[in-house]
Amino acid sequence: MSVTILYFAWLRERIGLPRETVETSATTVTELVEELRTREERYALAFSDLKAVRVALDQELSDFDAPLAGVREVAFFPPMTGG
Amino acid sequence: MSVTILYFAWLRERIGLPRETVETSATTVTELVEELRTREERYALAFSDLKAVRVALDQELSDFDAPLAGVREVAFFPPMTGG
Amino acid sequence: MAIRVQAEPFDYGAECNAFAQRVDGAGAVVTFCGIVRDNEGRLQGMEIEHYPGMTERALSAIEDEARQRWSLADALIVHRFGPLAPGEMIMMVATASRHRADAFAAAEFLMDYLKSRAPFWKKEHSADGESWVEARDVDEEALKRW
Amino acid sequence: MAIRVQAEPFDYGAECNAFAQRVDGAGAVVTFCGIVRDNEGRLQGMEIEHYPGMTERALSAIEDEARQRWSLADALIVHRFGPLAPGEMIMMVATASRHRADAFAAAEFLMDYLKSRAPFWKKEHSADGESWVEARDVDEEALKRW
Repeated sequence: MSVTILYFAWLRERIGLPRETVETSATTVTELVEELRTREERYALAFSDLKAVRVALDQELSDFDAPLAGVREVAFFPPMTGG
Repeated sequence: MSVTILYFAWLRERIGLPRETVETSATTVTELVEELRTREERYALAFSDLKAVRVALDQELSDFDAPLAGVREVAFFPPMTGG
Repeated sequence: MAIRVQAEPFDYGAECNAFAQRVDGAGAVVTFCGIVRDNEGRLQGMEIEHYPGMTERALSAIEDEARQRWSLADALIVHRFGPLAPGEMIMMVATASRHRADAFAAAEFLMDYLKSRAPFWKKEHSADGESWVEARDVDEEALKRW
Repeated sequence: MAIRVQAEPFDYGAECNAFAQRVDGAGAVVTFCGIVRDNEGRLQGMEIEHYPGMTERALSAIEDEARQRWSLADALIVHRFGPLAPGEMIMMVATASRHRADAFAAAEFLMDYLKSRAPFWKKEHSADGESWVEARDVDEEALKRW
């Protein structure tokens, strides 16, 4: 399936782009991250410590073990610092 | 001794004046209130329920059993409703 | 730190901006503003009586206590007395701190103490006549948490 | 109820006055304003990144939750993104209620959730270079009390 992936803050900087569309057979966020990690060094680096990464599925905060079925937009970013 | 007494809010209205100076031999606030009560009906009425009355001595909140020695200004008023 | 007890109206927004500007190293500003409620149109007006001299002393003591308990860059209390119309602003407090938790706690503390320990009394005027606002148990209770 | 996510500066005082005026039946207004600290002159500026679309959804959800928990006459959240200079205002919240305890609790709740659950990220620019502001454990801890 085709998924749009968004990156924010230092994840965006390390990976070098704000968004991309990927074809994936991953069924969970964790599987998607594994796929990305194997693509290039910059992905492996960005996802080296998942405790520092948050994920949103279709603009809702979610978990790494959440299923990807039906999801169109996945966003990765560091813990939020609003306010 | 001579003491200035101030009344606020409904105590002022019931007694009919905002301040007066009295000569008293009372040694505590309670004794002063007893003296006032015996003066006139309007005082007895104003001081009929002391749970509804607060007292300040020289502009500091105080208690009815506090000593009056050295005090120049006694104020009686209902519970405060600022804010 | 400033305390103002005045008959004149004040401009809440202008006070907020001036306060925030002079504490810009602080990061967090909290303000509270109390407004005369019209009680669905029944209230015609309000009169606030106070005890000149003691009022300023009580407010200063409350502010000193807040500064001892929390790390505050600044604090402001403005309280009106005299006649007020429905919709008019009665009073405001503002606090500034590096941390929002301190600014919030101090503002709520100032309000709780000001409500029950500063010598102000409110009288309401409505179509039914005049009546002194009674102190609420919940306001006295609120002091116990500090 | 209003939520605004914008690059443009906002006038905190004007927002406070407009908010207080449209809720005058409420009686109690609480506002919070966050200001860019200059860290003793070391900070040159800040850049706030956000996630358009999700930001508005997250703030709406936070506001809905506050309205369910407390009796609010109105609430306002304004949050900037993009470049900000030291001393500039980053964001504000305002709450209005008949009772000050509700207005205070709701404002603090909005701030706690907005801080850790709305998709904003701050980058600081100083003489030493650039760095992303790290989330603080104390902010995550603050959520547990609600």
